[in-house]
Amino acid sequence: MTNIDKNTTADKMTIAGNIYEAGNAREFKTGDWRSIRPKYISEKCIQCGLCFPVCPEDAIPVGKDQKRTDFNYDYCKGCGVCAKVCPFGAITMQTEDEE
Amino acid sequence: MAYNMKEIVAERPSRFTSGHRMCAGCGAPPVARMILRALKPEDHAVIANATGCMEVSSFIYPYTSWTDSYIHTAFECTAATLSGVETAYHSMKKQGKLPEDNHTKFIAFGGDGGTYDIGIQSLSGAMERGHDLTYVCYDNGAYMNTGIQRSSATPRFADTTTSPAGSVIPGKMQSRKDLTEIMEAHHLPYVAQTIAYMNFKDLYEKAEKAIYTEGPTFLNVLSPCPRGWGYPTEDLMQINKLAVETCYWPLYEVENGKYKVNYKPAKKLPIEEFLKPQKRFKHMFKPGNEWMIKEFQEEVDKRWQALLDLEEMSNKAE
Amino acid sequence: MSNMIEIRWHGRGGQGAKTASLLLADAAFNTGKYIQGFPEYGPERMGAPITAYNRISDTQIRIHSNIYEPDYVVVVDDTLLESVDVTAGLKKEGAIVINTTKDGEQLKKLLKGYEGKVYTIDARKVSMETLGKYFPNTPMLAAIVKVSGIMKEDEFVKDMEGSFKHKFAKKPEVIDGNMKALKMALEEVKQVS
Amino acid sequence: MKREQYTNSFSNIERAKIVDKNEQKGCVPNCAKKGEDTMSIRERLSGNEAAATAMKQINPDVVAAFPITPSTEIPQYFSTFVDNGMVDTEFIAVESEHSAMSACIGAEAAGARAMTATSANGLSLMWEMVYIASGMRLPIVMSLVNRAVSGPLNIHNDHSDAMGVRDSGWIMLFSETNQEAYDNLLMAHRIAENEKVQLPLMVCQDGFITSHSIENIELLEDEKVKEFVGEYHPKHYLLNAKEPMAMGPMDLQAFLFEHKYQQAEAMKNAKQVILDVAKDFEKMTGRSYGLFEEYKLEDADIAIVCMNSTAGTTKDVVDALREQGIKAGLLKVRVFRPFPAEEIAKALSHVKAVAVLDKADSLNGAGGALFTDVTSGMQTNNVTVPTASYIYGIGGRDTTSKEIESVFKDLMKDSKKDKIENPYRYLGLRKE
Repeated sequence: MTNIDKNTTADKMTIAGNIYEAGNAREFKTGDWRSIRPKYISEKCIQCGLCFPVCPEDAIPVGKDQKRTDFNYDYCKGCGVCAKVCPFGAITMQTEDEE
Repeated sequence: MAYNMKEIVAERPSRFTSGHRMCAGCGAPPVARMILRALKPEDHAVIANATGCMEVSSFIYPYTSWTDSYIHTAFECTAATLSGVETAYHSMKKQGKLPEDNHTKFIAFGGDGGTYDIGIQSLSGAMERGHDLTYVCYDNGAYMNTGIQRSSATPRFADTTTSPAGSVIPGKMQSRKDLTEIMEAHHLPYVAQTIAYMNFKDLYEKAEKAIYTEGPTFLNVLSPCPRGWGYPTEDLMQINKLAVETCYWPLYEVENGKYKVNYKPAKKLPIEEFLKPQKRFKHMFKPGNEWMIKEFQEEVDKRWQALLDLEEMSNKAE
Repeated sequence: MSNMIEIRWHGRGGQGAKTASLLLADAAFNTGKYIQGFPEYGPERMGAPITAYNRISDTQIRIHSNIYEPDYVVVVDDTLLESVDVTAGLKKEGAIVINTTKDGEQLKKLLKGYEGKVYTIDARKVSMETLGKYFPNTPMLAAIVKVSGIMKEDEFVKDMEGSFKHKFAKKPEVIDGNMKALKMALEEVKQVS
Repeated sequence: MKREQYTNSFSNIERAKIVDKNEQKGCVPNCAKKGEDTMSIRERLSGNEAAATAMKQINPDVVAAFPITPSTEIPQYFSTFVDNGMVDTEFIAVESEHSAMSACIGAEAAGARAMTATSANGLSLMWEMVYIASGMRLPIVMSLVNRAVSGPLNIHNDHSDAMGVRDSGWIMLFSETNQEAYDNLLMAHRIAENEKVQLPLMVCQDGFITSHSIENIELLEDEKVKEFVGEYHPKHYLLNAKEPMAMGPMDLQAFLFEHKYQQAEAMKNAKQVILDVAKDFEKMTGRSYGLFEEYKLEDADIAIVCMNSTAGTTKDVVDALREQGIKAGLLKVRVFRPFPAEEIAKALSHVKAVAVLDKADSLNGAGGALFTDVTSGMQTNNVTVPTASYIYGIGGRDTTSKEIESVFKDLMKDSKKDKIENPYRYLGLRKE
């Protein structure tokens, strides 16, 4: 867990802005950038995989079984690329408040 | 490993994590992620990154999206910086200062600004010196980080903030620099041009070849920018497709001088198909500007034919 | 620095005046002296007049400026006498050594009435007879050592034999010629006024 | 950027000499003769040879450099060492100085020891990366052979290149002689790599005046140097596969200020570390170094403050004046960054007039950079001594004993007044 923030004093900060926990950006959630969200309709999904690699945010979890699950809304920015590449209507874009 | 997209995504966790701050729908992260998936899971990598969109949004202190070692120094010297890292690796390996089992690969990422323009001297120098590294240019056709100024990778007639489509000068008047050919002129063991298309197969396979070919290798990857090009974010993959199907961005590779065009559209689409969805080319479709589309098409045809000729010649030669 | 000797070399780019000043520094160094050897820098090209300097002392040399009032001047190429004021600042209790076949009278005119001692040596003759080629360095080096007395002749000869043996390790044939040149020059150098 | 390349002094001969001597003896030039104290080796080398020899004995992992007069000989000699297998170093013949510093940054960040050498416009081209090297806290060591920065083009010595990077966060050591250039380089890594410091360091010497002048020098044996310099084991480095790390972030308003403060602290720490390392060095060599050298300053009425080779000439003049009963003295600055403001002020507090000699003009209409640092140091430490700034030796203009003497003569007049007149002066300039 990165313990550096706006209140960290100079003596507690890593020098030169080095970071020794590679990949710690996972702690930085970008989900709140979203104005519209993808909805995953698993019944329609045939696990073709077309959407797996296109997500800029890596917000489509894919298990060892090579099957995807619902979106990781902590990071999804709602770009809609995934919905557009799905030929089966298994992903629809809707406003944040829609159910 | 033979490319099976689902298997690779499932087996090889992303080495470019969530939590970066690129624009929604940016074309670069899927490219970077798939290129890094071409690394053997057991291999360590040092990534060097030129100042640009990707750098300022993937490592904002104290958060980094890179799970491998990463260094950013400046805009124009990414190749030189990485050449120093690579040389240190060989020197320390030679002297037994690194563990035997330390296998490190070296990959640079730069935008077209940091690669085609301000960084070309450093790139040319590092490539000529023969360092064992892979340089990846993610080409989004302008200086997007500073707000869409024209670069030498910007296509002709494009409307940018330093080549605005005006009443006298209708956008950028010069054609795109062909960096892939400039890199090939360095006689590198492997040079390729690719894009995220058709399940990323072409991208992945070229990345794997580039990373695991000894010596300096170069990948030029077209990486659309919804903001700079002016298309709806969700159309990313469609734009990629059109870039290839119109032969605006041919997929090809050069291995030790031998050209291979990896994809030849059965029916080459007219360039309008690629230009139309993008606001930066909007003015080309105004009545009276038909000549612009015509000339753009001629340029695309000329370069496509030249590429086919090179393929034929380079393979005949023996 | 009363015991310090200052020497100025005049030659043409490519003739090895710089090299000669280095060799002199080396020889003096090897006999235990403190030395400085430095050329005056510029975009020297073949044939252009060049100047090089030596300081030789029994105590540490701290001064870092050019030499304006040398004790000795060495002229490696007498065609310079017309174009360069070779005796500028030269102490009259000092001396000038010139590679030339000219006699005292001819030199008097060229040296604009320099009152100090003038020595000459035909380095070309020495060089041709001993080495079969024109290398003025070795003869001029021997000449200035003899004239300035900065070190004993036998010490000098012994030391040079050592450095030639090292320098020409790969072509021993020339060691002999150079030693001959050295000894011959020590004989040949003569005072003309 | 086009650079004139001049024939370098003796370079071919000396280079050959260094090489075969080393082939013969397997160590530094002219390695210990019989009956000679094996502790140190009596040699004669140019300043560039001395720097190259130090680099050979340090045996860094990577050297990246681009030729530029008058430092060109250093990469020449060094690549000879590399190509003859006399060092473990990998040499990168980069295509520019900008890439030289970039490659050094990459190598040092990777976990290696990296060194380079340059001059004048080469340093100017590097400038961006010079700041990045210190900002990234990488203890790179550079040999800077001082030369005038264009334009107009001039290949000769002054300090405008060094003065141009005086606020770049590098430790800056100046060297009067080839010996000091050599000694400073041998001490460099122990200072730069110290955990309390972690800053890059440059060792300056005067182009041509010392870099191309063959002079006596005492060298150390390879083994002694190896032992003294020690091995480099950075805590964090890119090539550590067990701890991947990221360097060179986008560092925004909330953080850059603190990171710069860390640099400032490191620079302050460097002062004591420099003295500690000098103590160890003296134990080994008998040669003592401080933040600056005081020559007959203790009881001096008038004093000159200067850096690099001019200090030697000044020492001769001081001795000559002392013989005439004039109490002249010298303060030679060795450590210019960190700047020993308090110590210098204290050392000068008793004199009646001071002249600070700057081999570069700040062109600020008020005096040279060293002058500004010295006088502000005196002011903040409540030392009031009439002090004048002398700009001298620009573009290789030779500085003679007579001229140094004239400065002392000026000071004798100045010392009689309570306020110094026209404190911004030129030495050796032609004007009506």
